[in-house]
Amino acid sequence: MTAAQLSAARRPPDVLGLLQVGGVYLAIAVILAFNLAFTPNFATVANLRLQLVQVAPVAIVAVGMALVVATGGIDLSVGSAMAVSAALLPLYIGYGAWPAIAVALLAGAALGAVNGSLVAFAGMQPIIATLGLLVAGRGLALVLADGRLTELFDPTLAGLGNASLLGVPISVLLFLAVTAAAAAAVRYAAAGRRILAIGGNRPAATLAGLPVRRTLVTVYVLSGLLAAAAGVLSTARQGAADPSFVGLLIELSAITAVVVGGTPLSGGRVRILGTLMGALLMQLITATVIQQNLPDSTARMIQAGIIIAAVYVQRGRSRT
Amino acid sequence: MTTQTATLEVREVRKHFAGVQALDGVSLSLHPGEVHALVGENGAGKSTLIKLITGVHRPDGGTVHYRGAAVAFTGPREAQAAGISTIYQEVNLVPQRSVAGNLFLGREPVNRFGLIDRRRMHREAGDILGRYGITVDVRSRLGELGLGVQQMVAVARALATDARVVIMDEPTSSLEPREVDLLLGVVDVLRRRQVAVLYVTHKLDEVFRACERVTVLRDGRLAHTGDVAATDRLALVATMLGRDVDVVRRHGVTTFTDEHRTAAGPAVLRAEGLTRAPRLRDVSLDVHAGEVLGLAGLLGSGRTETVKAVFGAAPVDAGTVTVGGVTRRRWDPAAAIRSGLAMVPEDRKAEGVIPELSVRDNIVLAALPRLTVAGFVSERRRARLVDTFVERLRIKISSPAQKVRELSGGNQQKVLLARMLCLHPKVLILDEPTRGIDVGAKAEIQALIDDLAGQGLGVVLISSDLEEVVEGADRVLVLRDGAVVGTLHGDRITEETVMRVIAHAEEAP
Amino acid sequence: MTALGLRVAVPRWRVDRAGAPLVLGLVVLAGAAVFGGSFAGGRNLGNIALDSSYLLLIATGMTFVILSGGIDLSVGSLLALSGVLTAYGARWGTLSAVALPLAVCAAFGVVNGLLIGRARIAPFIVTLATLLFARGLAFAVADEGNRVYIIPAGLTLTRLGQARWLGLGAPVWLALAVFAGGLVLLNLTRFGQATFAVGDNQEAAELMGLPVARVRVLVYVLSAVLTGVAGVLVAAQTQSGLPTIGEGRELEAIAAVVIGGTLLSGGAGSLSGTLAGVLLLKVIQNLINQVGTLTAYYQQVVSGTFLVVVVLVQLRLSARSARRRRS
Amino acid sequence: GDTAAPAATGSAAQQVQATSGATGCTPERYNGGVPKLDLKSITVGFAQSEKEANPFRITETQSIKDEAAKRGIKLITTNAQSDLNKEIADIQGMIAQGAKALIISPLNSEGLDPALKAAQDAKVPVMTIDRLLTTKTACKDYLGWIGSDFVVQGQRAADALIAATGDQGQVAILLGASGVNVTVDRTKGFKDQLTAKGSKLKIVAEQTGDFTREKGQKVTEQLISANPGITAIYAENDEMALGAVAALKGAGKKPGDVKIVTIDGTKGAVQGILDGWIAGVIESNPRFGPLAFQALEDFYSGKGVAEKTIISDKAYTKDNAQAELVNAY
Ligand SMILES: Nc1ncnc2c1ncn2[C@@H]1O[C@H](COP(=O)(O)OP(=O)(O)OP(=O)(O)O)[C@@H](O)[C@H]1O
Ligand SMILES: Nc1ncnc2c1ncn2[C@@H]1O[C@H](COP(=O)(O)OP(=O)(O)OP(=O)(O)O)[C@@H](O)[C@H]1O
Ligand SMILES: [Mg+2]
Ligand SMILES: [Mg+2]
Repeated sequence: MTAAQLSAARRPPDVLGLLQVGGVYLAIAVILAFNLAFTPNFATVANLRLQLVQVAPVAIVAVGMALVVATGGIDLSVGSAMAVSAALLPLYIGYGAWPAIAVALLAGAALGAVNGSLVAFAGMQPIIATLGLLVAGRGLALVLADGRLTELFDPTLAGLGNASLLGVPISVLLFLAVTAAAAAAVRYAAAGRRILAIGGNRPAATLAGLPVRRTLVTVYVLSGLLAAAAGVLSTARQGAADPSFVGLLIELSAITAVVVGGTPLSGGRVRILGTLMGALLMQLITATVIQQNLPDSTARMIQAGIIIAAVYVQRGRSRT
Repeated sequence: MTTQTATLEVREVRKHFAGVQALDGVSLSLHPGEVHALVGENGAGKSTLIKLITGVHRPDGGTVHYRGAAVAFTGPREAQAAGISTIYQEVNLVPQRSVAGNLFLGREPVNRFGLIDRRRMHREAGDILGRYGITVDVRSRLGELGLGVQQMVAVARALATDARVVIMDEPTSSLEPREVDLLLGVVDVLRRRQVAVLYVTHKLDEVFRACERVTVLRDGRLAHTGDVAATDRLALVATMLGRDVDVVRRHGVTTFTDEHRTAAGPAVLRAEGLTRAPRLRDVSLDVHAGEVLGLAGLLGSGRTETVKAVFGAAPVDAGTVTVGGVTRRRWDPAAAIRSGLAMVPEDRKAEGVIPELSVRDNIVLAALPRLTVAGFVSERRRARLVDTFVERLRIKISSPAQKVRELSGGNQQKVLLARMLCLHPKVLILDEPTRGIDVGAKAEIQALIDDLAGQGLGVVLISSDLEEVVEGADRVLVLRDGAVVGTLHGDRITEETVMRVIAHAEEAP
Repeated sequence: MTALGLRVAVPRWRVDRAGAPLVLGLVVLAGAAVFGGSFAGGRNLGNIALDSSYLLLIATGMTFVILSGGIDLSVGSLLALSGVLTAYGARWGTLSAVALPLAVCAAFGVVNGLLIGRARIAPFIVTLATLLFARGLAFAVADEGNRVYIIPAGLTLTRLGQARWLGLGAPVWLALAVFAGGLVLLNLTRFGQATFAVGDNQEAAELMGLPVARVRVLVYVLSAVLTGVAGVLVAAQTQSGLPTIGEGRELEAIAAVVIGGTLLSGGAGSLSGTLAGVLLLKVIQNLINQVGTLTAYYQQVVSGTFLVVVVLVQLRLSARSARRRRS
Repeated sequence: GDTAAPAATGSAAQQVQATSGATGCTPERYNGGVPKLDLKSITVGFAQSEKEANPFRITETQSIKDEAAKRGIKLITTNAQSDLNKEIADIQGMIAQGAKALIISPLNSEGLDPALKAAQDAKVPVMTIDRLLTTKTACKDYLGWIGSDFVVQGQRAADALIAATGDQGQVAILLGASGVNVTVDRTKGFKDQLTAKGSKLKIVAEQTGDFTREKGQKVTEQLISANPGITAIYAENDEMALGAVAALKGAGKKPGDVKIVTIDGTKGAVQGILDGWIAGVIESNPRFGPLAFQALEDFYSGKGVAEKTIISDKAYTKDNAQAELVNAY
């Protein structure tokens, strides 16, 4: 927090102010408008549905990440948690889809618990603690799966990946539910206050008697759990568990979504809905790039431009 | 005096923050060789005025003139380069650098290759601090030292440059009488060197001791400017508070009751043999219900260290803490709070407020478990609690949803007090509770302490304002170098005896 | 993140210069004991040194960035871009082969720095964008990877890249020289002190009148240029510029810096720690490679776990020595 | 020349289609002379380049291991996980560990110079498989090379797609990982062949699927959403093709609606032919073990090794898929 920021942060609500809050919304609007004008077959229900289905894993991971970031931490191991959960599914699918999913989710939570303990009890910097699991977790997944992709033909799992409820894909319902739950928790629950207090001023939170360590562990467990859920979803949709590639580099997408959505990495503040929008924005950019058939190099450069533009507009709010 | 050209002049400045008109057409002029006091209640706009002058904030209207020309500094750097040296409110230094590093940051002595001459830097730093009676190792990390030393470093830093204008925003809020004397001595030197000094303080004594002129701000407006000599102390307070002189006279400004209670109730808090090498040496204390225990001592004498140990916020090598007859096994603040202790820390910025959270959330933070139904915070109960304390402590906010970082320093302090009070503790530890708090609020807080003690609460009070300890405490424990060197009871509690015990421990009764 | 005075419940991310080198010493000893000559042999140590030199260059710049309270994710991509541009520029001789990538990298550093220091966008996001952009540009220059530019064998640059002196390759010496320069810059100049201050407490640094924005721009330029140098060396070594290299290098560099005891939140740390961190990472990698029987997957499990264990041990050691120092 | 294949396993092994360049590389000639050793008594190192995540790499590594075991040769292996620096370090590490001969599967045609240099210094011969070190000299920087001709694979894929579509419709290309010469060659061969044949197939999109199933699926989903007119897909490996199949299924297409031609020859893809989703698969045979060790044996025995050995790859079609399924990997 800088002095200049002190002056910039609070202005009387005006158009500019609204725009600052919603840089990500503006960016989404612009990119939608562009696609409506220039991308053939964009304005179809099927296409909308596709984008939502594709964004589901990232969105779920990003919500967990947002909570971690709110405590002033970061979780680089989410991709590996996805891989571990994917690797476990084929091993336990023999006991039925639900037990297998339960095992996968548990494993994600366990990885989160390791992260959380390293951060909360051993006092390790989050980026290093989770970097360790980023490497080791992926290795573990590959060991479990013997490095191979395994196809899965379980109907329950397939349903999870592709079926709909009342016309809305289950994966979409899932990430909407996760987002809503997280938003409610942050806004109304005591846990949400604790998370923000710890991220805002950890010594102060400790002195106020908050259960700092327990809260930190819980948050990392949640992040691991959500990542595992995303791993299950990805696997279900693909019809195959692919521990070497599932969730690769998703930590960067998730963190981008969080930051683009208006949450500063310094902790103490969080925007759950903004995070969801950030994920959606990144998805729309990817979709545009592919549907416009841009070459790989151009695509990356355009992505870079849009990210900066979206964050620049709302920079008064999201600097670290 | 006003006929002489002003070094610095502020004309009709205005500044608006969300929901608050922090400054509304304030003018002020500073002349060479003049020490100008700036006073007012918490949130009156003093710090904002300073920040407008040095370019931290941009004014909404009005102008700043410096040495005859209109200026608009883009930041503290420019102001400093132009010869305006400022000590901002709250210690604004870099805690992980050394003391010497902080003193010289940005103007380190260099050798002929343009490289920093560390040896010279350390030597000069030692010399400079020595002049202020500070004998710390200049290579130690600033953050490891007490707040008082840090404040002195900030002062020394600001005065180490050749400035035409020196602005000090509550420089003495965490200083001991000894350091205050030193500082006022330096101010005198500045005056003789024809430097213009703007001096913000809540300690009216200092206004009358050191300043020629005084400007009073109230709710962002200029309430009074005039020569100190022609100003009556009560009238000054009345102007600040916006109340009638008579009302103020009738109620007085210090609100501690005069008589000292004798410990009647049972000991609610008993700490024994607290030891933490090398800072705490076998400190024992007990607090009875309805008693105010004062801790006195010089900077770094270990008062903060003691109460932190009691509260479980600092590790100890040995010692026990018993609250309400139960010896605490876990050594962390959460357990301490559960056992009935509460503590308001001395460093509100680093250890107190959660800047990004609202006033509301900051107040109820520690009380959350009691406001929670099935994991969700009960909106109704929270609102009631917050309203009660905002009113009781007269916290000046635009709404309970306002972020704490937007509050003035004094109001932040009240928020912290409210946070601990709403826990209904058995023992309340207050480490510098009135630091940076205006006279009105100070009186309120003192009355509150009295009131709470009257209701059977045990209070541990630390204050660098010796008068406050003397008047407020029923019993005073004097610390030196991390050990108890004396206890004073009843009538023996006077500023003089306390000072004597500090100076010559052996004379303690 | 100021933690004035509070001595408990602050995360134990204190800096200690003794931790990382101590652990490094232990690991090297263990390696020598278990693997003997194949680890401690001159050739293997030379390889470790060479392998470390690129990382040391990048991590030196990264240390400045992290100390200033920032982070630079773009270094991996810049490494590739620099390599591609080196090879591209080599057609006009050594001078252009070196000047072109360094100039472009410096430009990237300036953009990073301005967006972070002046426009005040979060460093993570800015450098993430440059990560994408630089990689895209590298691919664009290499015609989507369809063209691989080769550095002619006779070029001075190639000879430089492969020269040896006292048994160590030129990159090693260059990296050491840069590192020494970094030590001076960080510890003995006002810029270095300002870097610490900005990362420690930016608000205070501003109020103390430091040129905060300028410092922040400069650290990113430094990081980008040093990465550029590493890219030139890699290209000179491999005689070609590949747009695909360097992925994940940023995390490796950050890990090295943090293992070296520098706080990710800025303000405290040391370059010597970074050197220890770099060597530690590379020695571990090398040791794991020595265990020929580990499959690649187990290698990952082991190296991830090792990373965590090393940092844990280091934390313990530094906590203890900090305690001892104080009493 | 082709030797008759004895059994199912035999027909799966690599067959030499042609050799080219100088022949007869022996220890005396290799880079100014290296020690002549007994292959049975030395340690051989194998450097794998990419994760053993897809069937191609799994089979490649397994084939090397099996052959070493069969010949009773001590083998150490590494995997660079697609990281060039790691591959260099891997190779250097194996030399340090005492490997006296190396088989490497280069991650890229360029960039391994430090590793090759280390091998030269240690007088360790390096046999390369799969990807060719284009700018290096055989029998000097490396011993020789065994592999497929990726450009030809692309050409054969084009032929197969022309046949499957009746030479009309819109094609989407799922490119391999960017900046890898396999991608470049397979794309070049495919496009050149379309031009050469004067094909009427129209390429409407080319997007990278990074050789993975997940990206193959996601990209295909986006492409068919934007271009419902796509009737053919050329996938540069089987994994992406299988991802594309998943995408088509998800979009409610029927087998055969979109013709897919792919390269590799994995079981999954050949099964895809049987299921009607895939129109044709061009094989890229990863079973390098026998030929690679044969090359080392020829080297040390003085028989000599050829500069380039190009293997013959099969093609799987509807007609032979059922019979050849056992040979797919
Ligand atoms: N950055 C800001 N954003 C919003 N409001 C602010 C900000 N800074 C100050 N204010 C408001 O402006 C008013 C004046 O604050 P200021 O800090 O100048 O008071 P002060 O006179 O220095 O008080 P104190 O004696 O407590 O330090 C207060 O109501 C405060 O809440
Ligand atoms: N004048 C000084 N000389 C040397 N060291 C000092 C001085 N003042 C404070 N310190 C150091 O700062 C630390 C602060 O101690 P502590 O906070 O417990 O004391 P305190 O009595 O509360 O003083 P403060 O008013 O500074 O908070 C001490 O351990 C001491 O080492
Ligand atoms: Mg103030
Ligand atoms: Mg104190």
